[in-house]
Amino acid sequence: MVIQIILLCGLVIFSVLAILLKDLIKAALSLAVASLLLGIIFFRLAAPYAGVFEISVVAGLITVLFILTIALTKKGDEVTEARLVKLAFPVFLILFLVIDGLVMKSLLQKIPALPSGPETGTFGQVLWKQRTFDLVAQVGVILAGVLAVLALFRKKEEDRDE
Amino acid sequence: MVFSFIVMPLLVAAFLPLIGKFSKKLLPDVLTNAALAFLVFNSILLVKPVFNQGFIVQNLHWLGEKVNLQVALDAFNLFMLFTISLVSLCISLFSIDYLEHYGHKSTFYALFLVMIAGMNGLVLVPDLFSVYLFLEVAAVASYALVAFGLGYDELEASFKYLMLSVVASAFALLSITVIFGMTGSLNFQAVAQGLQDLEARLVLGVCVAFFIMGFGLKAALVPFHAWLPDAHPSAPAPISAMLSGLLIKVSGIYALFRIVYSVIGITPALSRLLMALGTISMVVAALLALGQKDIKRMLAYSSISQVGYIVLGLALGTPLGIAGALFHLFNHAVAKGLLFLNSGSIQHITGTRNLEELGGLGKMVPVTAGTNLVGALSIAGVPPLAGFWSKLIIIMALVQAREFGYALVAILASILTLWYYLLIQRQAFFGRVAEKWLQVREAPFWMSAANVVLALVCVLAGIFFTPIFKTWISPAAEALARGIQQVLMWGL
Amino acid sequence: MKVETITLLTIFIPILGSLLVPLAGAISPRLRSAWSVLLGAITAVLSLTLIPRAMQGGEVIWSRSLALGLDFVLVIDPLSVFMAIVSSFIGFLIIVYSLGYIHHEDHQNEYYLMVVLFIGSMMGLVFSSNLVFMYLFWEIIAIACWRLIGFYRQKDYILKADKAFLVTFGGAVVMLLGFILIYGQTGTFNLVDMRGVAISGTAVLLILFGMFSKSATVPLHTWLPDAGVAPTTVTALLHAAVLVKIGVYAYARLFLYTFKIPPDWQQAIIILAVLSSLVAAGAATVENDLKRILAYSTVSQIGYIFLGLSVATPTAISGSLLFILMHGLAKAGLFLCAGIVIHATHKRDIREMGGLIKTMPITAISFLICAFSVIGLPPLGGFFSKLLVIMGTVQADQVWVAALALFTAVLTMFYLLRVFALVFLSEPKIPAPEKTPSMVGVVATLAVLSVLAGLLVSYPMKLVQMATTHISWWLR
Amino acid sequence: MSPTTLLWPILFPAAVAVVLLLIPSRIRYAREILSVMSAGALLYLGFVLFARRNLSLVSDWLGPGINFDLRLYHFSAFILLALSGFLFLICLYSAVKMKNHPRAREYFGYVFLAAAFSNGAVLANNFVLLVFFWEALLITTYALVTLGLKPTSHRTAVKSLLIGGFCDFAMILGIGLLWASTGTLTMDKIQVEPHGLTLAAFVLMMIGAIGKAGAMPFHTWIPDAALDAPVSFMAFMPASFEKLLGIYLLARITLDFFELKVGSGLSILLMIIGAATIVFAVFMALIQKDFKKLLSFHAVSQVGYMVLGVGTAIPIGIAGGIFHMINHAMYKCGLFLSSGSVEHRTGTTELKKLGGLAREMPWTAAGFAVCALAISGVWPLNGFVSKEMVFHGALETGYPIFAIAAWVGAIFTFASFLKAGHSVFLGPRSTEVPKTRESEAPIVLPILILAALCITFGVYNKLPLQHFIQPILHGKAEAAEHLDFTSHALDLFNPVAGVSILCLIIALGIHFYGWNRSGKKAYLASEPIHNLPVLHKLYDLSEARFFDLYEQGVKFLQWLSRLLFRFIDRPVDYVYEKVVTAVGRTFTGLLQKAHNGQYANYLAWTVGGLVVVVWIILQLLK
Repeated sequence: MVIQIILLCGLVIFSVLAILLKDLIKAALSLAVASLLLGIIFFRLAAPYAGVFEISVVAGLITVLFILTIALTKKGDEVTEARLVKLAFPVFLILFLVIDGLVMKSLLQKIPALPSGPETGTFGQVLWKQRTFDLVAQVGVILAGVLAVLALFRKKEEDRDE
Repeated sequence: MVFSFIVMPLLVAAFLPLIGKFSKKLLPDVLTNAALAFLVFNSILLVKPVFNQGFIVQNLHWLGEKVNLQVALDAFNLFMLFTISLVSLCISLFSIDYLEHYGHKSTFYALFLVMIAGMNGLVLVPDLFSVYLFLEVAAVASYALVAFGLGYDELEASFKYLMLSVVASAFALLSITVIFGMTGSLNFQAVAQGLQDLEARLVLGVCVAFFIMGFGLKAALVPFHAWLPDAHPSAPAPISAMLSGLLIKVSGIYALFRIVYSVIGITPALSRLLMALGTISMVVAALLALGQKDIKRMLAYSSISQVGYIVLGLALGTPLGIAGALFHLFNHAVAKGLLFLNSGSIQHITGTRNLEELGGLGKMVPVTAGTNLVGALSIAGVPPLAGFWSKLIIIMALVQAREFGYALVAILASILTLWYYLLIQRQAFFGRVAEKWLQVREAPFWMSAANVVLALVCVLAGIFFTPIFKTWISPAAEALARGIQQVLMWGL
Repeated sequence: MKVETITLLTIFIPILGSLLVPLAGAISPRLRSAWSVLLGAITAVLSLTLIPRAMQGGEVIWSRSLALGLDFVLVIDPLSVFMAIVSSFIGFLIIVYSLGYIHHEDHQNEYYLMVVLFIGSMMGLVFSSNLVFMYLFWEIIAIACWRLIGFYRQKDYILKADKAFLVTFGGAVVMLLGFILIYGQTGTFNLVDMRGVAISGTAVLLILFGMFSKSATVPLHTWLPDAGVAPTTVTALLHAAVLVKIGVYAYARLFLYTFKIPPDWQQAIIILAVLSSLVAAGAATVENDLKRILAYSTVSQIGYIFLGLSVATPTAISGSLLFILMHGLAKAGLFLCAGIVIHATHKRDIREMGGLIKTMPITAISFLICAFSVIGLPPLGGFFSKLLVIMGTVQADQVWVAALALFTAVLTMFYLLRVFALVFLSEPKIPAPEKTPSMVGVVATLAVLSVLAGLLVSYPMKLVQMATTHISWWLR
Repeated sequence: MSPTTLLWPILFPAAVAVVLLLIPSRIRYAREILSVMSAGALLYLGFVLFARRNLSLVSDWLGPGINFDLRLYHFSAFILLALSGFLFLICLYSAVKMKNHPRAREYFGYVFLAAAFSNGAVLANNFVLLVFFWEALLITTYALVTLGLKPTSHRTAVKSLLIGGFCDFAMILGIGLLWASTGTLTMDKIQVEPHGLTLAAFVLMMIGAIGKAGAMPFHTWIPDAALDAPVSFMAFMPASFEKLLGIYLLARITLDFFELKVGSGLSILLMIIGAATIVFAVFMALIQKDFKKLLSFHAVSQVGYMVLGVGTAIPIGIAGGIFHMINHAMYKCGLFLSSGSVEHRTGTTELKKLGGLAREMPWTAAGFAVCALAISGVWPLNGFVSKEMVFHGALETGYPIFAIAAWVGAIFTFASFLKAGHSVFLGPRSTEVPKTRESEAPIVLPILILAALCITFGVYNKLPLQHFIQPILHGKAEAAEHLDFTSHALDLFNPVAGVSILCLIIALGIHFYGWNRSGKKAYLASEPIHNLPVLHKLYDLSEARFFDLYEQGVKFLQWLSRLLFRFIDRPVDYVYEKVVTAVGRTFTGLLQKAHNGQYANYLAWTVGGLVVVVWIILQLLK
C-alpha cells in the first residue's frame, strides 16, 4: 500500500512537472517518467500486459516521437505561458487533487477482489494465447512510430524539389 | 474478409516505404487507392451477409492452430467501416495531386494507411484494451501526419495535440484498467456481464467520467476541444479531412458510445450529461466559428459543433435519435471531408486560406465553388442535401422524447451554422472577382474529382435518403440499440 | 395523360430541366434562352391542364411511402392548382422578360438555372402534402433566391442576399420545429391524415415564424426591401410570382385547410397582419428608392392576404386567394416597369427621375394600371380581391381591423401615385428610351391582364370559389 | 324588351370608349362625330329605358350573394336619362372645345368610360357591383383632371383620387357592415333601422355618397380642379355627373336602405353637413377672382342644399333635394360651359381681365344670365322652386337654424353671381383681351339648351316634380298624405318666399355697396366682406389651405409614415443588421479570447472539464 501511494504520488508529481516546466524537453521527460510510473502501477494492480504496453508504447515510442517533434520545433521560441494560466492551473490542480483524493478513498474501499479468471498466467502465454489481437495493434503502433520518424526526419530540401 | 480491413492497410503501409524507393509517385498512388477501393468494395459486399444474419464473427487460423483473433461485425461496425473507407478513398484520390508539393508521398500514404488500419481496428474489436491500442495506432499516425508539413505551426499544433491526447489516452486507459480490475475481463460482453453482478456504482461512475473525458477529448467535445482548432488546420488538407471527417468520430464518438452502450449501459442521467455536453459543443463552437478568418479554422470549429449534434442524438438514446446521429455522422464525414479537401483546393489555387484575401472565386473556379456550396449547405442542414435529413431526424427524436429545449437549441445552432458557411461563401466565392485572382485556374483533376465525388454523395444521399436510411442507417442504429438492451442498467 | 403523370411532370420537368441549363449554356446562349423559356412555358401549360381535375375537388393522387413517415404525397385540389397556375404563369412571363433584361450580364447560366429551379420547386411545394416535403421545396427556393439576390455580386449586395437567406432559413427551421412538434403529436407528416387536428399555440407560433419570414411580414420583413439589390426580374419573381406567396399558401394549406388553431392565436395573427400592412405602407411612403418602395408595398399587400386568411370567413378567404393572383400580376407589372426604368436611367432614386412618360409611354401607362390594381381600384383586378378581404373581415366582426386596412389602402394610393408622379411626370431629367420589345411586351401584357382579370373576374373566381369551398368544408 | 338591354347603357359607351381610344388622331372629325352620335344614341336609349321603367338582370358573378345584378326602376331610369342628356350636351360642346387639345383622343375615351361606369353605378342592384362602378369613376376622374396639362394638374388629380378613394373606402366599410348585419348585398332587399353597427354603416355610406357629390369636407379638390382641369370636365364631372350620382345614392341611403327619421341624430347630422357646406363654400365663392374657381365653389355650396334637403327626412325636403340635384346639374353645367365659352374666345377666366363681353358674346351672356339667376333662386326659374322646397323642408323639421343658413347661402350666392356676371359680361370693355366674337354653335347650343331647360323646369315645375320626383318618394318617405309638392312651391306670396326674395334684395344691396366702395370695379365687389375683421383672418388661413382636410390629411399621412418607419421598421431592421451581429460578435470575441493558443490553458480546461464531469456524475449517483 505504501509503495502504491509513493508511486501514485510520483505519478502526480511528474505529471505536474510535465506541465509546469518551462523547458519543454524536461517537461517531456517528466511525462515519460510519469508514464513509466503508471506502467508500474498497472503491474502492481495485476494488469501485467497493460503495464507492458503502457511502458513500451507510451513511455517508449511516444516519448521518442515527441522529443523529436520538440527538437524540430525551433529551440528558443518556446511558448510563453500567460500569467493567469499560471495562477489558474494550480487552483485547478488542487481542486482536482482534493476531489481525486475523495474519490480514490471510496474507490479503494469499494474495489472488489480480483476474480481469478482465464487472464492470469505467464505473461507470454497471456500475450500469445489470449491477447493475440493486441499484437496486431502493437505492430501497427511500431509501424506508425517508424513511419513517423521517417516522415519527420525527411530532408527539408526534398520538399522544395518536388 | 473482415480482417482485411485491418491487415490490408497495414501490409500496404509496411511496403510502401520500400516501394517509394523505386517509384516516387505512381506506384504509391495506385497502390493506396487500389487498397482503399478494395476496402470500399469489400464493405459493400459485406452488406448482404450482415443484413441477413445480423452480425458476423470471424476467427483467424494461424499455422493450423486456432489463434485468438476474433472480430465481430454488426451493422453498426459495418456502417462505420463503409464510411471510413469511402471518405478515405476520396481523400487519397485528392492526395494524388495535392501531395505533389509536400514530397515523400510514400511515407505519407503509409502513415495514412496505418491511421486507417487503426480506425478500422478500433471499430472491429470487441475488447476494451484493444480499443485503447488501436486508438493509439491511429493517434500516433495522426500526430505525425499533422506535423507532416514540418513548418513551425504544424509542429506546434502537433505538439499540443499530442500532449493533450496523451493525457486523454492515459485517463481512458486508467478507466479500462479499473474496470478490468473489477471484472477481470476486457471483452465487451464479459465486462458487461461482470458489471451486472457488481455493486460498484461509485467506481464505475468515476470510470465513466474518465471515459467521457478521454474519448470526449478525442471527439473534441467542449471543453476538451482546444487542441482541434490548432491541429486540424495545420495538417495538410487531406489529413485535416481525415481528422475532422473520420478520426474524431471513430476514436471519439464511436469509442465512447460503443463503451457506454455496449459495456456500461446508458442511464437517463448519463444521457442527460452527454446531451448537455453535446449541446454546449454545438453552440460554443458555432459561435467560435463565426469569428474565424482562416477557412480551415472555421471548418475545424464547425466540426466541433457538428460533433455536438451527433453526440446529442446518440446520447438521447432513442432508436430515432441514434439513427439520426449515425446518419449525421456519415453526412458530416462526407461533407466535412469535402470541405476540408475543398479548402485544400483553395489553398492550392490561391496560396492562401485567409478569407479576407479571397474573393469572387466562384466565377474562376466553378467546380471548387460548387462543391464547396454543396458541402456547406449539407452541413448547415439545408434540404434537399443529406445533412438536412440527419438533422431533421435528430430533432424529430428530440421532440419525440419531449426534449423541446434541446430541439430549439439544435434548430438555432443550425442557423448559426448557415451563417458562418455563408461567410465563407460570401468572402471566398460569391462576389466580384478580386483583381489578383483573375488569373487563377481550376484545381488539378484528381482534386476536383475527389471534391465532385463527395459532393455527389452529399446530394445523392439526400435524394435517395430512404434506401440509404433503410439499408445502412436503421440496421446500424438497431445494432447499437440492441447493445443498450443487452446491458442492464448500472444503478441510478 | 394521367393526372399523376402531369403533376409529376409539372414538378420535375422544371427541376430536372433546370440542371440542364448550364449544359445548354455551354452549347450556345440562344439554346439556353430557348430552353429556359420552353421549361417555363411547359410548366405553365401543364399546370393549366390540371384545372379540370381540380374543379372536381381535391384528392391525393400520388403517394410514395418513404422511411419514417416522410412520405412523398402529392395532392391536387383547387388551392394547389390555383397557386401553381399563378406562379408558373407569372414565372413564365418573367423568364421571357429576362431575355431582354439580363442578356448582357455574366452568370446567365446560373441565373436561368436558379429561376427555373425556383419555379419548379414552387410547383413541388404547392402539390406536396407532406410537411417535410413542403419544407424541403421551401428551402430549395431559399437557396435559389439567395443566389439570385446576390446575382450582381457586389459585396454589399451579397450581404443582403445572405441576410435574406439567413432570415428566411432561420424562420423556416423554426417552422420545421413546429412541424416536428405536430409530428410528435400526431405521428405523421402527411397533411391528408391530419385534417381537423387541433394544434397547440406553440406550434402555431413556431410555424408562423416560417410563414412570416418567407412572406416578409412585420417583424420579419426587412430582408425583402433589402433584396431589391437583385436584378429586377428576380425581385419581380420574389414578390409577384413565387417567394412571398409561399408563406401565404402555407398558411392556407396548414391553418385553414388542415389544422385547427387556438382562437387567441387567430386573433393575434389578424392584428399582426393588419399592423404589418400599415407599417410597411408607412415605410413605403418614406422611402425614395424605387424598388424599396415597391418591396414595402408587397409587404403591405401581403398583410391583406394574411388578414383575409386569418379572419377565415369564406368571403375573406376567396378574397385572399384572388389577391394572390391579382397582386401577382400587378406587382410583377410594377417591378418589371421599374426594371425598364432602372435599366434605362441607371438610377434608383425616384427623386432623380422624372418625365419619363414622354419617352416611355407604354411603360408609364402599364405602371399606372398596375399601380391602380395594387391600390384596389376598379375595374382592375386588385379591386375585387381587396374588397372581398375587407368585406370578409367585416363579416368576422373585425370592424376596426377592416377600417385600419382601408386606411392602409389610402396610404397605398398615396405612395404609389407619388412614385408615379416623380418617375413619370414632372420635368424630364433623363430622357431614356423604352427597352426591348420582349420587356415592354411583357409589361404591357401584365397591365392588360390586370385589366382583364378585373373585367372577367368571374372566371378566376370560379376556381377561387372552388378552393374556398374546399377549404371551408374543413373549417370548424 | 329583354333584360340584357340593361347591359347596353354600360357596354355601349365602354365599347365606344375603346374605339375612341383606338382611332388614330389623323382621321379628322371621326372622333367628334362618333362621340356626338354615340351620345345621341345613348340619349335615345335613356328615353327608351325611361319609358320602360322596370327591368332587372341577374347573373352569377363573384359567388354567393355577389351577383351581377342590374335593376332599372323609376329612380334609376330618371338618373340614367339625366346622365345621358348631360353626356350628349358635353360631347356636343367638347367636339369643338376640345378639338385641338393635344390629348383629345384620351379625353373622349375617358368621358365615355366615365359614362359607362356612371350608368353601371346607377343601374347596379348589388352593392359590390355598385362599388365597382362607383370607384372606377375615380380613375376616369383622375385621368380627366390630368388632361388639364397644367404643371399642377397631376397634383390635383391625385388629390381627387385620394379624397375620392377615402370616401369610397369608407363606403366599402359601410357596405361591409351592412352586409354583416343584413346578410345580403342586394340593394332592393335591404331596409334596416340605423342603430349600433348599422348606424356606423349609415354614416360610412353617407360619407361615400356626399364625398362623390363633393360636400364639405370632401370638396377641396374641386376648386383646384377648376383651374387645373379642362373646363368641360368641370361641367361634366363635378357639376353634373358626380352630383347626380352622389345625391342619387344619398337619397337611396336615406329612403331605401335605412329609415331616416325626422329629427333623428342622423337627420340632424346630414343637415349640419348640408348647412355648413352651403355657408362655408359660398363664403369662399364670394371672394374668388377667377370665373371657374368661383363656379367651382358654388358647385360645392349647392351640394349643401341637396344634402340639407335630403337630410330633413321630410318629403318636401327630400323632393326638394333631389329636384335641386337635377336643377343644379343643369344650371351649373350651363355656367361652366359658358365660362368655357368665354375662355374659348378670350383665353382667360380671370375676372380682372374680363369685362363687357355681353355685346360680343350675346348668346353666351344670355345663357349665363339665365343659369346664374336660376342658381340664385330667382323666380320663376327652377332654382327658386327647389330651394323653396328645401327651405320649407328645413323649417318643418323644427330647426329653423338650418333654413337660416340656407338663406344666408342664398344671399351670397346671388351676390357672387352678380359680381361674376357684372365683371365678365357687363361694365366697361376690358382692354386686356382682344376683340372677339361669339363661340361656335356647338358651344353655344348646349348652354342655351340648358338655359331653356332651367326656364322650363322652373315655369312648368309640375312636369318634373310629378314625373320624376314623386314616384321616387312614393311609399318611401314618411306619410305625407299627398305627395303633391306643386301646391306651395311656386307660390310667390307666402312668408318663406318672402324671406327668399328679401335675401335676393339684400344680395343686390351688398353687391352694389361693394362695387361702389371698390372704385366701380366689379371684380372687387366682394372686397368689403373679404376685409371684415375676423373673416379676413379666416380667409387668409383658408387661402393657405389650412382648412383643407386633404392637406392636413396628407401631412398626417406623412407624419404617420415617418413614425412607422422610424419607430417600427428601422428598429426591426436594426435588430437584424446590428443587434444580432453584435451579439454574435461579442460572444465570439469572448470565446476567441479564451482560445489564446496556450497549451496550459487548454490542459486546464480539459482537467477542469473532467472535474466537472466527475462532480456531476457523483452528484447524480447520490
